[in-house]
Amino acid sequence: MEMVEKKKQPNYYFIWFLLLVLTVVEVGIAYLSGLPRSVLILVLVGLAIWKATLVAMYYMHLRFERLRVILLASAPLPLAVILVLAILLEYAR
Amino acid sequence: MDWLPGAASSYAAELDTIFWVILAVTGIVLVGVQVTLVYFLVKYRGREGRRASYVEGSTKAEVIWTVIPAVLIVGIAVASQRVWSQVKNPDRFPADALELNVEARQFAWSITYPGPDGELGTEDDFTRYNEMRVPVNRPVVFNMTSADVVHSFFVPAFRIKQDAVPGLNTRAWFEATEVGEYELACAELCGVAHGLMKGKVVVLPQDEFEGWLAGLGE
Amino acid sequence: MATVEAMAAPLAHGHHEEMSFVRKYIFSTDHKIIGIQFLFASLAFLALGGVLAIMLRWQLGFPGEAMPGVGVVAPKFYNALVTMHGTFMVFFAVMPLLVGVYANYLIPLKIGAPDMAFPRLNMLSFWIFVQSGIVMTASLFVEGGAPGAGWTAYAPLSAVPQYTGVSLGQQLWIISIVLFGASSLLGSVNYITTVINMRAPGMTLFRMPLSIWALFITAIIALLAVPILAAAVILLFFDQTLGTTFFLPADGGQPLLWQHLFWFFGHPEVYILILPAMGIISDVIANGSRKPVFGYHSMVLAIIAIAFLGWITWGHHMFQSGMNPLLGTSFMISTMAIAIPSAIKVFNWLGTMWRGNLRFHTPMLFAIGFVSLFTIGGLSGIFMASNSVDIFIHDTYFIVAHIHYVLFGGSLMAIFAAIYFWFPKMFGRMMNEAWGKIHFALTFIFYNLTFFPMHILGMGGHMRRIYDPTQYEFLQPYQPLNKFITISAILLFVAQLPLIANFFWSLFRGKKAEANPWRDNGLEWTVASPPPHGNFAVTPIVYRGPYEFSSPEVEEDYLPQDVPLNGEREVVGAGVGEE
Amino acid sequence: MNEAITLPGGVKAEPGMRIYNQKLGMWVFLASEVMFFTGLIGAYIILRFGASAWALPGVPLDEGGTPLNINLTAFNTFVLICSSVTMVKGFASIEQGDQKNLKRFLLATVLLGAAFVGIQVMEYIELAREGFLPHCSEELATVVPSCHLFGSTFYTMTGFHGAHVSIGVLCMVWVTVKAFRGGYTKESHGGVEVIGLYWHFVDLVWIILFTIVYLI
Repeated sequence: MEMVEKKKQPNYYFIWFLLLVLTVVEVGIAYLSGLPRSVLILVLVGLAIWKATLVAMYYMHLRFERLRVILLASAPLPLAVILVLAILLEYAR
Repeated sequence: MDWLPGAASSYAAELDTIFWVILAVTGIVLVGVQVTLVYFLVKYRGREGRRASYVEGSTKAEVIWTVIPAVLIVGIAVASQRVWSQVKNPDRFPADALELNVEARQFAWSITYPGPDGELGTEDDFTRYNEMRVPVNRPVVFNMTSADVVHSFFVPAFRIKQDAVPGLNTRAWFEATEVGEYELACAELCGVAHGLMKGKVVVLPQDEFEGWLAGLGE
Repeated sequence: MATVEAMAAPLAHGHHEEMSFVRKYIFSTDHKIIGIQFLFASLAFLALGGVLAIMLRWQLGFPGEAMPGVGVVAPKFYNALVTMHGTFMVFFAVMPLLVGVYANYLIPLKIGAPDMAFPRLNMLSFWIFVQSGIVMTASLFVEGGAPGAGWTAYAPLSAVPQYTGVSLGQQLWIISIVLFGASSLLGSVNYITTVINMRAPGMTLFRMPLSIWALFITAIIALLAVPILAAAVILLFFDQTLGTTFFLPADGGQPLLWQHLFWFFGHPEVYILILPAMGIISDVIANGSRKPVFGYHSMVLAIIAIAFLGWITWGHHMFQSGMNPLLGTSFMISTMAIAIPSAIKVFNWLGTMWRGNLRFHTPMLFAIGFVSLFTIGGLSGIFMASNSVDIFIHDTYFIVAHIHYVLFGGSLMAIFAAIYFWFPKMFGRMMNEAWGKIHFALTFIFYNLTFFPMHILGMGGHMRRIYDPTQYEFLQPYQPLNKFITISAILLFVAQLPLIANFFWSLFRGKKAEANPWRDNGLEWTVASPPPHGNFAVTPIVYRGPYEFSSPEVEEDYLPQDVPLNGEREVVGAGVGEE
Repeated sequence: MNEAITLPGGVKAEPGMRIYNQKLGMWVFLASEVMFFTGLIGAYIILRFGASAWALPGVPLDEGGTPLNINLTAFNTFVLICSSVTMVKGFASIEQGDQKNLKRFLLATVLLGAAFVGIQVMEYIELAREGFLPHCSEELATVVPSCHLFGSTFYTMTGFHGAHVSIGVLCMVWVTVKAFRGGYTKESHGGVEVIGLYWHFVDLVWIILFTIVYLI
């Protein structure tokens, strides 16, 4: 298969290490009571999305797939955002 | 028999107007489509030796019948929005309204009146079941909730419908414009006796209502 | 039929050994057999749903009078009828009839594939569907009665057994829906993979028939919408059994959360039920008009637009729920926007018939019926989309009329058209045309007599799902109309007997069908009726779109997709998909 | 491998996604799984926003702190991340035709996955002993804010995730057995890649869950 040839071998252990560091940072931040709640939530969610993206991009090889596979994989995400945001608007009154 | 029930609230007429406008617009489109359909069926019915025209489409025609519905839709939406925000937006509720509390439960409506002092949440509040008494020509705002399942407060003559949701305080208002008795129904399936969960709204002349309120509903 | 043998590699299908009856017809992995299995199963559920409808209509037309053979319908049983009629029709009749039957049967045949991408998952999908149907049917007979919270199962009514007096029934309903979701998921994965990966050479996306486009987009919607329903009913199940309070106001639960989750699934579900019908109708109308579909590309774009908009309109089911009024405005706008692609489709169907050479075979009659009735259903939707008019007509018979014009006048008409159209391909015999036309005429007449007056009831403020309309003074004048509707509904039910008789008679006695009885262009008509296992002896090569009727290039008024014209022979290589 | 096909009129035959059916099917399935977890996680987010107070990490239990054992679960997260790297290393090995390393890495993945489930079960038992259940004990409910809602959303989300991991482990055992029988080669190892996609997806979901359920 041509894709196999095209694919560079990412350094999987480095990604693993990065994930561990990010996890430690997350737990550390969660215990830090100094930050305001909103900042804390923003930072933690940001870190989680970063980690999730690393897994999807490297371990699931999305970075090395064609655009249409990436589109297929990310198709449900806007729907998830629409659902949650619209319902949250209900409580924003 | 009228098509729509007799209108007896301040915004009923405007809501009905939108209904009739939409009916006119969609009616014209409907008749147009059905007549065209029947005309085509007759005119282009299959005959031996005839051949259909090889036409794959027409961008011009398609643009036309995309734009026309779009314009009609925008018009309808703008017209609808006015009444919607008037009826449903709590920020635009009338100011000098009579406030009532309504609690729905399987299978009854309980209506709490402010009593002679005109204030809810005070000692002289009193509660009546399945009969809402309101003054004519004065807005009535009611805070609604439910003790069990979702119910829906529906007075056809007033064109008002608002769900009563347990754990939520939903607000609605109407202003009755004619003295009389109107039926109140539950419009949301709420259990075995849903179809029997009915009450009435009695619209009284203002002085009569004041007297009734002052007399603690006696 | 000309095939390009030299250029196509023979398919690697060695299933020529004799299979036992069980392997061949019961636990078959052949998409055609599975489609036929879905057909029989969901037609049975359609009949059951119809019987339930007649019973509830009886109570509305003749409140409190004993129905012959059934007796007086009690209020609790009435709610069960309302609930189960909706559930069976939506989940076990219309959806499987369109998606289970025709996605299964048509996708591989119409794109030139030997079978589905995952034949065994396909078989599993059917048998999970059967289990789901059995569980749902069982809920009718268990202690405590059948679920009575409506097919929308609004919490908290559905979440607390005391509120309806039903516990086991409601739980079985939930289990059945979860099974149904699993079946639908397996189907969707199969359809999407097959359409993307297994098209024959030359079958580009924009050469796919509109039926396949619609079924493909529908599979995507189902793939993404049904899991939301599964998640929601699982939470509901925990509320029912474990004492959690997801949807109960006690301890901080949110009753409206159920409505949001349900309709986030439920509105796309509406398009699952209508888009395949639109696609099938496009195929049939082009065939019956002997003309290319008018504006093929905009038809495809309209399907995609409807599918996309379907995700952002769910709130119009909740206008009166006490939602944020600003959300009400945005949901009105997105809902209204759907009218535009729907209008494009209707006008394009008319455009297809314009200057055609119409052949009124039974499928075409049902397709014309679809255009006529769907127009009414689509236009009546604008009343509900208008958030202010909806204040009055929400939860009235106006909605009931609308949904039946779309789901019966729309989807079911398309299903009837599809049954007549592909029956010869499925079973190798023609259905009787005369009886087909009688079936159409009776259905069309009694359909309108049943459902059109419901608009009038709705305008009068007649609430839906009420047990006894005569309890309300303002509804008493409408009682003769209610009686009229009930009688029409019974006649509409009886009008389906010609279909049943015709179906079974034709199955055994019908005229033998040739390969291409309707003189159509699709790949399924290039093989024998019924097609052999593995479908195509050689992989077909596709040279053009599916709607080349009355093309000036050939003498006949149709031009199959796989027939090369002069100069169309420079094809290099063959085979696709399975790399 | 097929050449691209040019048909008359210059239209190229579309060769599909150019990934094999099983892999495409898995991606399509995962899209559906995203929506399933959206339903569960979305319900949690909305219920939590609607709740008046919620148990927070980094605060003592009697001051409204979380009853969850964050350190233990952080370790469990570590275990799952490790299982992801062994999985992907296994896949990388068989891409090079290295069956020996494939077996080693797959075995490690199975063990780590099983360890994750085991630790989660231990966590459940411990929490249940403290009275933290889908419907909290009376005692705990007086300390932990929105305890019932927290309990029910917690067990639903982590429970369904745990079920996914368990199914993953079972499938992984099957793949591992096949690997030990020499069933995968440099040319044909689709099974490893497809199960790998599922496994990483489950890991990905856990990354999200760990953050929003335990840490926020």
